[in-house]
Amino acid sequence: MSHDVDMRVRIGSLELRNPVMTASGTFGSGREYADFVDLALLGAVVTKGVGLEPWPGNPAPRIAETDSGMLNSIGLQNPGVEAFCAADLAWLRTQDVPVVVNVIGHTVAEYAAVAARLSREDGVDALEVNISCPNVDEGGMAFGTSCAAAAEVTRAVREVTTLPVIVKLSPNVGEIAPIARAVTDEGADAVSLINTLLGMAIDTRTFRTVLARGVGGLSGPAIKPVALRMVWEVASAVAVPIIGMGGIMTGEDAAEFMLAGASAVAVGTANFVDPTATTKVADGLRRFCAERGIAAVRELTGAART
Amino acid sequence: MSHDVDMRVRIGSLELRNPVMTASGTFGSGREYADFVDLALLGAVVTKGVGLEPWPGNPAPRIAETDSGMLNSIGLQNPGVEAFCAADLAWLRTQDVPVVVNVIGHTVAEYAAVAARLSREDGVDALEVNISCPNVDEGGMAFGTSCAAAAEVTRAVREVTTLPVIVKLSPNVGEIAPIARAVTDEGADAVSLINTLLGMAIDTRTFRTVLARGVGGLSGPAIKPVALRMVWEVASAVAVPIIGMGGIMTGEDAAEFMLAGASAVAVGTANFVDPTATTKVADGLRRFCAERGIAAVRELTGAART
Amino acid sequence: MSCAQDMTPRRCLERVSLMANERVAEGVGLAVFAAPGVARDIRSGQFVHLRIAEGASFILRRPFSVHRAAGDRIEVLYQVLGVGTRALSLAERGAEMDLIGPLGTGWSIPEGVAHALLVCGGLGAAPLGMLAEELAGRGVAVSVAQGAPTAERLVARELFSAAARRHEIATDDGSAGQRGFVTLRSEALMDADAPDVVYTCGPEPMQRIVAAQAARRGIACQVSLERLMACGVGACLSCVVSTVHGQRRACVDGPVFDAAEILWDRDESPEHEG
Amino acid sequence: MSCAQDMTPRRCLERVSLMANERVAEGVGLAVFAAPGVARDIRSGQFVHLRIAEGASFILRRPFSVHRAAGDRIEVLYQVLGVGTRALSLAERGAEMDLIGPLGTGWSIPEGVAHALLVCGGLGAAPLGMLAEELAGRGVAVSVAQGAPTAERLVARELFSAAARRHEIATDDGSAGQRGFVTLRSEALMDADAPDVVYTCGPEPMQRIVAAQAARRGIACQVSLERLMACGVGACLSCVVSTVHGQRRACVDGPVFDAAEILWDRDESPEHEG
Ligand SMILES: Cc1cc2nc3c(=O)[nH]c(=O)nc-3n(C[C@H](O)[C@H](O)[C@H](O)COP(=O)(O)OP(=O)(O)OC[C@H]3O[C@@H](n4cnc5c(N)ncnc54)[C@H](O)[C@@H]3O)c2cc1C
Ligand SMILES: Cc1cc2nc3c(=O)[nH]c(=O)nc-3n(C[C@H](O)[C@H](O)[C@H](O)COP(=O)(O)OP(=O)(O)OC[C@H]3O[C@@H](n4cnc5c(N)ncnc54)[C@H](O)[C@@H]3O)c2cc1C
Ligand SMILES: Cc1cc2nc3c(=O)[nH]c(=O)nc-3n(C[C@H](O)[C@H](O)[C@H](O)COP(=O)(O)O)c2cc1C
Ligand SMILES: Cc1cc2nc3c(=O)[nH]c(=O)nc-3n(C[C@H](O)[C@H](O)[C@H](O)COP(=O)(O)O)c2cc1C
Ligand code: FES
Ligand code: FES
Repeated sequence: MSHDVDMRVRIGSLELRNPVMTASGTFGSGREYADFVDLALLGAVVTKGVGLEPWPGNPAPRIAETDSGMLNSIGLQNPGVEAFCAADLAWLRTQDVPVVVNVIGHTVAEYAAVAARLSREDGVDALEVNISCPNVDEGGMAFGTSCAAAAEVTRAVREVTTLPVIVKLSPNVGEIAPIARAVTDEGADAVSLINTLLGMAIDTRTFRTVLARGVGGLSGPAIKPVALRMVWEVASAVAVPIIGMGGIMTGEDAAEFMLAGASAVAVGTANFVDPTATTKVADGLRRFCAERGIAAVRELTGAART
Repeated sequence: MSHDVDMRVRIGSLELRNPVMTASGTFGSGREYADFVDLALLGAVVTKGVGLEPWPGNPAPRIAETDSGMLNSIGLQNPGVEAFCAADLAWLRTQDVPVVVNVIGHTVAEYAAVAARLSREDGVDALEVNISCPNVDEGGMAFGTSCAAAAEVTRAVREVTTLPVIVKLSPNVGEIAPIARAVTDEGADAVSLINTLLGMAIDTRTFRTVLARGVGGLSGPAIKPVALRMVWEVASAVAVPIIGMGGIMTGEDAAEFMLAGASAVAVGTANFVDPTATTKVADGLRRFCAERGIAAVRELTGAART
Repeated sequence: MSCAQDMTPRRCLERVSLMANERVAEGVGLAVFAAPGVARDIRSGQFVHLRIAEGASFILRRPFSVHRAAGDRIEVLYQVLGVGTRALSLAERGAEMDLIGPLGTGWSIPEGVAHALLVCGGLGAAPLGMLAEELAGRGVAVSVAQGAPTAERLVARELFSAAARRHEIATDDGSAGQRGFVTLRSEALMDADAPDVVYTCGPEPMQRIVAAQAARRGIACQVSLERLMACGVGACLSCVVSTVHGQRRACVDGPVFDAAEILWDRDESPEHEG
Repeated sequence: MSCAQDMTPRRCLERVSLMANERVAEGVGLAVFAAPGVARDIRSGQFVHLRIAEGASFILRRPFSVHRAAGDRIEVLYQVLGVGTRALSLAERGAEMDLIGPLGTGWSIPEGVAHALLVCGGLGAAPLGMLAEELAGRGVAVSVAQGAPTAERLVARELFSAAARRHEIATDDGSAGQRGFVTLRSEALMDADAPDVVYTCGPEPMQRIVAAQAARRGIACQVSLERLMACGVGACLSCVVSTVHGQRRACVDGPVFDAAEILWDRDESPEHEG
């Protein structure tokens, strides 16, 4: 890179080396991709969702491929916060990268309990409160589709932690801006969006839904236009930083999200397509800026106009 | 076709030769595609949206391509109901195909006025009330995202016409089933879904939105999983027939929608990809049934299970 | 091919195969298709709507002018810009694609034209190829003013040189012909030749200047405009052009318009670079 | 290739090129890739996660067992099923793709094995190719029971015949070997040969029967299970297999499992036809 681009960005009190994070649930705890990616080159690793007790997840089949996208209904399978701290977090602490833990709960109290537990650990740099998983019946998306519930979860987490709190929003709503306002009013330091769009696929050989659970979450390039629109809407509604995601495959895609209003981005489904996607996106974003003489990547944030 | 498949389906009092209709706004008034498609082979032609007075539509650029989809912000450009009757409808009357007119309005009174006017014309077989266009500031989607407004428009149209009334629903809602119930409670004979998902694209060369209006409606294969899920949800919520659409490219796609609960389907963006898409979908659907020994296509409706 | 032959040129969906595909200038390819239906019916200035790839993540067709037609073949001159034209540039002899055509209005040649001026910028040369040959074949005196950024990006030089009595070139860097904009040459040729009609294609700002030059001299002028197109057949209203008659569709009411009808600068044309 | 060599087999992302690709049975192709990194490190029963096409509307990689590895080449035996394998079947010599590998556990060969039975149904033959050669090379007596719907769909016959002392075939229609299911042959061979270990791959119901046959006789049995896979590296939890130890991931904890650990019928395997 001939031009030197300042790639640092801030998400609340958290300073990131560059704006490219991993999207929760698509990168394990980082270890699974360590053969392919030097984690020190990432803005942050965002872990899969972590609950108070182990969650079994949904029956298989859990994924389906769709045009320019995929459906998943993993259902937040995780070993619970204790096992997470003992194994994943212990490993992540040895890595030179900020760690954001994605927090899930069946109840408001569970969200708070996980947040409190994690706040006592070293090596957690921020919490991402997942109120938007479409793949579980209780917990998850139900909290993210009403302003009151979203506010309540945020408040409960805010009360038990001094870590930066990022609230991850659901796109399965009529209007996303009011939800974003509701959680920032309760002290969320940032919002991340979008989680997956509820979708389904039917196997025309068997006349059954491809996913055992019926419906699942749509991710990948197919949803990028919806994600960009929501980032754009939220950017004009709240003052906190936005972490944008949904179909990011390249540095240009990341630039689109930043132009729409995001301060940082996350790469999800693209990891499955190319295990080195995160660092390619970061490189591409740096090149994007360098080629245009943009000195600091943060200048992109919100620069788009109609 | 070796096996004979009964392809007829009913949408309220309307009997269609087969379940394959055109999606409003993607097939003009049918005339534009007459070089490519024998309209007599279609279930119905659904016209573009028709308002009381001429609508100018939105500034250009009005479309953008996205992965496995496209955005449009045409903005319901139309010459008004009088010009429509004099030109498009007069031509359509000479064709051997049922005609469904897509009705739009800036106000409830305008919807009713267009519906009343069309009900006095020969050659209109049903009305599709479009309360779901994301591309206009007043009129359109605003009516389709609240149960009360959706009900009000339906009631007003229902009062002035004895034609079958199909209400076209917006996917840009948190839950679509309540809206479907609201319009069927007011006497809608059928619902059609989905209209386009609100999305956007940013030109990374110019830092401007690709669409002059900023946001637009996402259509094409990218949205099929979302459309199928909504058809599935609505099918378990209302008893009236459903016309399913969103990314249908092949007969198999059409079968997926019927399995999810649709009684008929509409082909939209696929017309742009292949001007003969409608008849190919109808042929494919017939073949799908024949190969499986399904005697009547209507047996597919709602046959999927998890 | 689902093309009926019961009446004068109907549009058809035609399966075509690539007979040749080569680079002819910097970033420009020439694709030759066996397309008997379209080759028979096409008129100069019309275009085809090409489906470059099936199963790709981009789904829309791409509109291309027919540069020349001979026998059962048509030639398309294309600039490699994005995902579609890149895929086209990689397609090999024998590749099968399909297209819709002939589409659009085409150039009109008024009765009794004795002298015509063709003004093209960059790939604007594409739709003017057939026209130049057709005019020359009818004995019309043809002048061509052609512009490009550099000599390496000039296309169809031989065609124009053969068909035209005068062929003047301008390049931004002076690497061929005059240094500067082609509108310098078009203005000079309007004065020198007093053409009966001016045909122009190229970047919209250039076309607008040429139209104004012609208007000032009372010369009829036809322009060929590009718009983003979905259907190509008049159904989707994505390709509108603002005219004195209201919104017209570039795909069926154009792409060739009478310059006097255009309300310039109301729309953004796809080449805009902000 | 982003493959580090500082430690024993790490997974790498490797750019590969197609050296040969031909139909070897009805609906089955054999693709040979130049893939030096994976070819060096792969063990029998492991797989690669192949990106068949870029720019296509399908985006996920496809998992394929490595059928054989020799020098810098690997062979993949694939059945043409859907959009991905169809694209693979159309790829020509010289085509470039990329893959991740070596992935998964691979077969394990217990110490002191004297006699091994391999039971394969259909494309279940794919991951057993390398194993058969490896066992034979180590002087283990190999028996193979191989099933397919018809003779035209039998694959790797020569490989198995060369490596095995006994190679018995069953086809549904009797067009080769015994008429009927391969599980008739596997049962007979277990009794005749008293193998120390059974390795099986094929449709899950078949594997389950083979596992039960082995269990009844107290013979160790390894199965290779297919699951829909997104990441292939253990991160996404899409490929879970229900086992006595809980949910295990087929991509990293498998695809080869000890048959005794599997809770059969808890999951739907991708071949299911309802
Ligand atoms: C009537 C007409 C005739 C044309 N004739 C020619 C020709 O002879 N030679 C030639 O090189 N080009 C021609 N063009 C422009 C050509 O269609 C575009 O360059 C091409 O579509 C770009 O596709 P892409 O996938 O490479 O670019 P992308 O930017 O990846 O395409 C994205 C989308 O934008 C559209 N698009 C991008 N640029 C243009 C443009 N300039 N005009 C219209 N749509 C655009 C594409 O069709 C596609 O829908 C013509 C356009 C029109 C409307
Ligand atoms: C560890 C492992 C090893 C395999 N080895 C081989 C092999 O050596 N030879 C071979 O022919 N096949 C093998 N398969 C199956 C092979 O991956 C699928 O046949 C292939 O992915 C089908 O892709 P498609 O695009 O043609 O089908 P599509 O049905 O269009 O694929 C749609 C999606 O479903 C997945 N999928 C479909 N069928 C299967 C399946 N049976 N197993 C897993 N995923 C599936 C695809 O990967 C894709 O994500 C293996 C599968 C696994 C898990
Ligand atoms: C397999 C899979 C698992 C996911 N698991 C989680 C999760 O545990 N928590 C969460 O907040 N989001 C989860 N997501 C959503 C992603 O983090 C991301 O919001 C979404 O996939 C959109 O980004 P993408 O299109 O880049 O994948 C998951 C997505 C996928 C595909
Ligand atoms: C260019 C374009 C114009 C449209 N115009 C209308 C319209 O006038 N009225 C309407 O109800 N829907 C309109 N739609 C929505 C379609 O009818 C359909 O609901 C949507 O595109 C999803 O189907 P598809 O994915 O098959 O295109 C339009 C869609 C497109 C792409
Ligand atoms: S491209 Fe559809 S109307 Fe012109
Ligand atoms: S495929 Fe992702 S965990 Fe196995």
